[in-house]
Amino acid sequence: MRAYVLQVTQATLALLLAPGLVGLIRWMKARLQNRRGAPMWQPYAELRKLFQKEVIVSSNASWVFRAAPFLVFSSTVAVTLLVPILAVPLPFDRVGDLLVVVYLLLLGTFFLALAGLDVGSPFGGMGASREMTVAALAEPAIALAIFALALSAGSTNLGQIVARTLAHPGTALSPGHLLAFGALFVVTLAETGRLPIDNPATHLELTMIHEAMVLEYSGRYLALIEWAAATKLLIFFSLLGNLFIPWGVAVALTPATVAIAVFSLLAKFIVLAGTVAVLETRIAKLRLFRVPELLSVSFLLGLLAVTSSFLLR
Amino acid sequence: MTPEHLLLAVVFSYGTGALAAIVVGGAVGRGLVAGCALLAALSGVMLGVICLGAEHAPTVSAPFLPLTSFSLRIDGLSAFFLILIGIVGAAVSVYGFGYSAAYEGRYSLRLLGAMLNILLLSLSVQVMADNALTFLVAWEAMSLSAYLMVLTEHDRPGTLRAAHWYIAITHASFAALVGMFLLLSAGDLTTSFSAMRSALLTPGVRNAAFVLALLGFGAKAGIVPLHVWLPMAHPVAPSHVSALMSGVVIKMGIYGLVRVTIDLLVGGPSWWGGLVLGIGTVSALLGVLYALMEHDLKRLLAFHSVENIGIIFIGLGAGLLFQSYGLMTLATLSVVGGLYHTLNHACFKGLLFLGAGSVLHATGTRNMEELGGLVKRMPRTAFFFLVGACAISALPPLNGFASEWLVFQALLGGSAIPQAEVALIMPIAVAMLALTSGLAAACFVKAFGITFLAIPRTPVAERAHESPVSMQAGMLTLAVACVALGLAPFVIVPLLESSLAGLNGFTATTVVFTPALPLQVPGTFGQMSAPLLAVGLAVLLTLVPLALRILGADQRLRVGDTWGCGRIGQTPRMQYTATAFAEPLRRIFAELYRPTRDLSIDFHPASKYFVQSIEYRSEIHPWFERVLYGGLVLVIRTTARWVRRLQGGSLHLYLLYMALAFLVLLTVARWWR
Amino acid sequence: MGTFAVLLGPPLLAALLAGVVNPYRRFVGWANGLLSLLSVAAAVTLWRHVVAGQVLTSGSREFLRADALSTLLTLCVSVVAALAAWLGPGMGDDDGYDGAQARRFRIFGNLFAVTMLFAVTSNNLGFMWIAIEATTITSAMLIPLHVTKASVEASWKYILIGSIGIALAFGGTVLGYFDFVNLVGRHDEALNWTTLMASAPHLHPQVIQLAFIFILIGYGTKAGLAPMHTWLPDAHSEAPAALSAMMSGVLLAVALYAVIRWKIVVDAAIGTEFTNHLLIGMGLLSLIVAGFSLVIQRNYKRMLAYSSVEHTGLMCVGLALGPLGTFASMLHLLNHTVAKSMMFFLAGRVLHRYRTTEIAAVSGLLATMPWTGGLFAVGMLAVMGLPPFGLFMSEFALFRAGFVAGRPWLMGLVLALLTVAFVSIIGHLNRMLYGASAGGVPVGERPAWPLLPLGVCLTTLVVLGITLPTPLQTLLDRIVEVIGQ
Amino acid sequence: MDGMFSQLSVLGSSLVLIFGLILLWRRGVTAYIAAFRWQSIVLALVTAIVAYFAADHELYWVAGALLLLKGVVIPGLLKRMERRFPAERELDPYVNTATSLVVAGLLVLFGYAITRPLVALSQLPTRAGMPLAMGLVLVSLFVVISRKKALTQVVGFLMLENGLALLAILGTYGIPLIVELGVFLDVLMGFLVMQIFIYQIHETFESIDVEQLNHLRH
Repeated sequence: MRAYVLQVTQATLALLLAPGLVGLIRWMKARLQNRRGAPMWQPYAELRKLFQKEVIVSSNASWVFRAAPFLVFSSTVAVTLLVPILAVPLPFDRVGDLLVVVYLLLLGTFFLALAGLDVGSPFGGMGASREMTVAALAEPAIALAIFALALSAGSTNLGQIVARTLAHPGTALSPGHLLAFGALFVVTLAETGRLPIDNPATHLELTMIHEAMVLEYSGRYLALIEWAAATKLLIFFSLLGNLFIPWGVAVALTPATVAIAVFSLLAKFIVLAGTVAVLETRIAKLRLFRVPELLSVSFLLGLLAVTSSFLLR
Repeated sequence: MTPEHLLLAVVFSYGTGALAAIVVGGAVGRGLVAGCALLAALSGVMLGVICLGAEHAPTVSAPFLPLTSFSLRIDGLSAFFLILIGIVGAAVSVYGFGYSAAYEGRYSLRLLGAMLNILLLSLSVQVMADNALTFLVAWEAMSLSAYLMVLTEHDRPGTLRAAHWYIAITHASFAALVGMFLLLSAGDLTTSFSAMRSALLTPGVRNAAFVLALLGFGAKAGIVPLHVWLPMAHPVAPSHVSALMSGVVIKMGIYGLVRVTIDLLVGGPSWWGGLVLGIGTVSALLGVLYALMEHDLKRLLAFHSVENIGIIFIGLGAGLLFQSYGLMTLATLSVVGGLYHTLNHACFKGLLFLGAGSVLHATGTRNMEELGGLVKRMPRTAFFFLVGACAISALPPLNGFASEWLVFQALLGGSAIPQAEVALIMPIAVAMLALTSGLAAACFVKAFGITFLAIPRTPVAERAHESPVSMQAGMLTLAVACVALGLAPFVIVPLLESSLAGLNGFTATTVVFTPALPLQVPGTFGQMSAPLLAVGLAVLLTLVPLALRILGADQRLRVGDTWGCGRIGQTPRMQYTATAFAEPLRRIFAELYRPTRDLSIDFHPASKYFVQSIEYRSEIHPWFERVLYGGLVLVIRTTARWVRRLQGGSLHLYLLYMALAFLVLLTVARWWR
Repeated sequence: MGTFAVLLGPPLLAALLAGVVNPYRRFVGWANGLLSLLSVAAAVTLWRHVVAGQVLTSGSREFLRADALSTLLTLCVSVVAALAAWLGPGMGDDDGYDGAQARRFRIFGNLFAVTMLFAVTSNNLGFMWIAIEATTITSAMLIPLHVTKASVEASWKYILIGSIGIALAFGGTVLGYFDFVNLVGRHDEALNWTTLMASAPHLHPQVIQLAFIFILIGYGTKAGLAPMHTWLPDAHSEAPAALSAMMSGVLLAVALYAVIRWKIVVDAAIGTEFTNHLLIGMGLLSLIVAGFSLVIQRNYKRMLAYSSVEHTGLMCVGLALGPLGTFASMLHLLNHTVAKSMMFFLAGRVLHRYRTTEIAAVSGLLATMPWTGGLFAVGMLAVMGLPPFGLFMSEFALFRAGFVAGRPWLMGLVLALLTVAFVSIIGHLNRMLYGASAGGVPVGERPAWPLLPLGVCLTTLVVLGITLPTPLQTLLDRIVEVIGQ
Repeated sequence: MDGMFSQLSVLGSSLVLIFGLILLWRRGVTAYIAAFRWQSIVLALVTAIVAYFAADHELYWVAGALLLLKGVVIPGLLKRMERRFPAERELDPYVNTATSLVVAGLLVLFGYAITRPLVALSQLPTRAGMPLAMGLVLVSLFVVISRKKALTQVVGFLMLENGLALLAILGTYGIPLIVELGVFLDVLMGFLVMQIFIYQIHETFESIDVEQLNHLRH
């Protein structure tokens, strides 16, 4: 019974931390660019404001436009129930593995793209087309990263992967794991719409992909979508953190280990957020037709990960 | 109800359906056709369900065919395919009742109705055939009835050419099958399957038989080099026929391949599995890539059939590969994954074609660039099409995801293969499969988005109306089937598994099913519970709006204009089109597509700087179609032109041929011995 | 002796009647039709006798003899002759032929039938040759029924190539007789097939091989085997439909019968290897030439002619594949006769309505003449060897025999050639059946009753496709015994 | 005795062959008809010789019929036809005279090679003439192929018949009488039909040049 409670707390914790994580990245980028930047909890304020605002829906839109925010949000929350953020042997672990996680996120993107098309504006169409292209090209890289992890762990089940890496610390430093980490990191940038692929901070139609799809949303719908995007970022960070550097993830469900797990989680988030912030200040956005080259780099990393784990088996 | 009674019921009601179609015309005729077909399809499903688990496979034989005799045997594999035919057949016949009403005056409804019943009958007989002659007769009857139905709208441009390509490639595959079966029967005159199973064949003959089977069944299934007829024939056929063809008829290629390679040839060397896996991967990728570029709704769906057949071939290929290495658990898993995807594809592809059919029925056009905004005018068809689109893009709660997940697990199991260089195929196949499913999702966002959402682009789309009830009923059955199959893999997989148990080498209990809901694949990799996932999503979908209401989020909602950078009017031309949607991918995969571009600008007579009109045309012709088929046709036509010159008209030439033949044979006879 | 009289008598009588009644009147046609039924009845009685195991002979010196092989051929000839009698010129009122032409058809058509019947029942190989030469003469008279540039050209080519071929066949008969004379000495029954068979094992190999070459080239010309097939497309595209039906349906079969008679003798003398190689070579050549000539074809009657060359080639290949192959090729002979004669009659009706043999000019056939068009389409599917019909069964039996006889590559090649032919024919068929019906072509089936016998032909094809009736099975087994001797 | 018989028969058959070769050498149709007439007469003579030496009375009937049919009737009809189409000379056949003579020579040699087993097998004194008969068959086949005029082709065909009849007589002292009569009847009927067609060709094409008969193609 305690496991189920922990599962739910883990999900609520993820939801609560997500906007903060985005705020943290923005704050760090501001500091790096010698700006004071908005405080870390700024996203929370934005969400609260949006939930109070009235929703304006385009006359062209159909029920798909209205249903999309709820679908995106609930699929992302479902993923937080599956991913090992704090502890490992959780009851919902049997419900879905890494493949289910990837495809649930694809479900969210699918409906978001449809909503973008539904309003009939060129921005929505452009955003949907580019988002689906990037999502499609990212798929092989994720698949290979999963294959590499599954090879060393013997299963695609998240819990088993974390447990196996904890049991055999040597595999964490094996070239397979490192290359898979690299591949998954590039994919994270692509999936969550971070800089080299998509610029989260702009509304310029040339550079925005994720923003273009949600241009028409307002009020509580926009809040839900922003929150879901933030949670998606958190999910990818926790995947990067816990699957590849699993130390700190609670194995026994005692208050002490859970506390350690929370602190190690926060530490990993800060490190990852820092790297992303530095990365986003250093490099400029890639032209859309250069993005496949970046994704083929990550595909190559994945392939090397798999071959190396094959040869070393 | 013993199997024999059910079998009689199936054959009898299809027969009466065909007869009724010819005898009775008009609405009553259509009603009878649909009724009989529905009754027969349902009894087919019951027959399948009964025989799926049965220990002994019931056999029926009748002294019909002259040379060998007409014998049927319903083992597990046939039972599974009977169910598949029944489900899609039922939906299509109900849908057909409403859809063919539009053909009343223009085309011969009698032929269409009769051929529909004969097609379904030959499909059912085909999967139960127990000797080569029955199989071949049913195969050709199936191809012929499908061909005649493709020809219903014969006055439209392109129908004759498409039908000709269809029957040409189908007959070539038929010739390959005749050769294969005779190679397999190796002298046994009854050509019965049981004799083939025990026949001792040299490896050379087995390989030849396998290659012929791959060619014959592959051409019918529509794998890449032989798929050319599929995007031509399916769009021109009436929609319920293309649903049946895409859903069931191309699956006969899958059934045949499984029956021959796994049952009759009892597995083979590992290059068999490798070849099938390779072909599957290439078909999946090329299928979806060419589907992306289509803006004819039914051609897009036809290319997707090629993609999904590729995925099924990946499952079968992995199964064969594992069988050759003796890893029976993985072999069963992958073949079960392939067959499960066959059933799923039959359902959601059938649903999508029926949806496209009602769009065609309502607007009269298949071109996505002329549609749009249909979700408000045809809400139920739109919903069904959306269910189909989510299923084919393998989104979690639906059936596409369940079978694709199984195929992924099978491929991930590839690491168990001892030889490293062979095991390396698996990750590449995984990557290609993932890319395919990603592109499929993109393609169906385009298909659903451009066709159904936003503003209607032409007055025709403006005046669209919801399709009649019978068509919706057809779509509803298949949609329910998709959702049910998606939610209950833990029921479907053991049934599939027992259908394979009959084939030697496949043990019965490899995929363990704990009473708990999750689908477990012990000893290998994954665990997933589709029902729990669906329940979770449903709970969240109700909880979130409730929470918003309770926590006092603002509930007001106002309808306004779409943001157009300050412009006042919102014209349909400002929307994204299908070609525009696919433009990024066309540019990325330009080397494959090699799009031809021609731009014609006629300038204003006054000066070079003013333009009267610009016409931009860009076409994509699959290059291998030009190379492979263009080459073949060229070779045949040049030989034909050369042979034609023999009959040149001059009597002296004719006499010269005769004299030369005479002299040559005289020398041969004189110095023969 | 009675059955032979009833077999050969009626056509002679009909020819005499047509000759006597100078201004042609329609009762001659009806009489001819009824008389032809008599010879069909005689053929059936022969069949019953053979099934019961007796071989009927006539006269003291076994002048006429009807064993299983001859009975099958008599059956085919009498049935097609009956069809030609009922559906030929001079029955309806406006079937495009005036009185004189109808009278000429009735005279020479019946003579043509008699000579063919005489050829297949005569025991004496010399008389067989005379009869087949007579068939050439009588059928040549009928080709230019409508005197046009094309029909004159076709008839001249037919008579010249045919006569030269037949002369060579006479050379073969002489050489066979020479071989026999050197062995046994001269006496009158020397050329009887039974006596020849009795002394066949001791015949001189070199001479009998030479004789068989003469026979194969000679009778091969009449059978339309490549490269001597060149007269066939011209003759069929110009001859009246009834004559083309008789020629394509049965004359080719009768010539093949003659080749088989001599093949049995040669096989008894030097074993089957020599003749099999020759037959496979000629058969394959016919398949190749006919298959590729069908690809670019603009005339539907020539298309049917080339299809006959193709099927004759297939029968030749079948004959060389051992007893199973012979069984299949004889069944194929029967199926092909029924199917091809039906097709030519239908082609005749289409020509009569559309006035042109160009495939491109005939469009919307299903719209203008639904029943003829339907029968034409289904018949064409039967000729191409699709399942529900008999031709598929015989072709499948043939392929099975090929694989059993250990010649998979040959069967593969034959399958490929048949597919090329199928694909081209179905293309031409589509162009004729569908599309807008040509302007000015009256719709409807004016003389509808001829469709009845053609429908009967189609049902026989379907029956032969579904089951093999036991009397036919025993007849074919007896033939395999005769040929396998 | 046999010596005289075989020498006479060989002389006769070589004469028959020589008349055949005239077709290749001369141009006018009248020459062809004369050659055919004399060839038939010599053939009848050879038959009579064989009948005399083999003391076979039936052969006398055959010789008489041969003389009547091929010596008198058919040449007469040919003459009548030739008068109807006077302008028809064999101007430029496909193969000029020199090459056709060389080809004829080669064909006769080929005939010799082919009939060697026949000669070896046969015990009859007349066996030496058989290669010449086979040579005539091949040469007349060549004539039919290389000449353009329909009339010449008919004469070539008749010579082919003569060659085969000669072969039958030399090889087997003639085939049984009934069959022989049937053969004569067929040859006559065949010739009559050809005659009718030649008149028809002349009517529709205004000339009996076979080269223009090439409308039916493919």
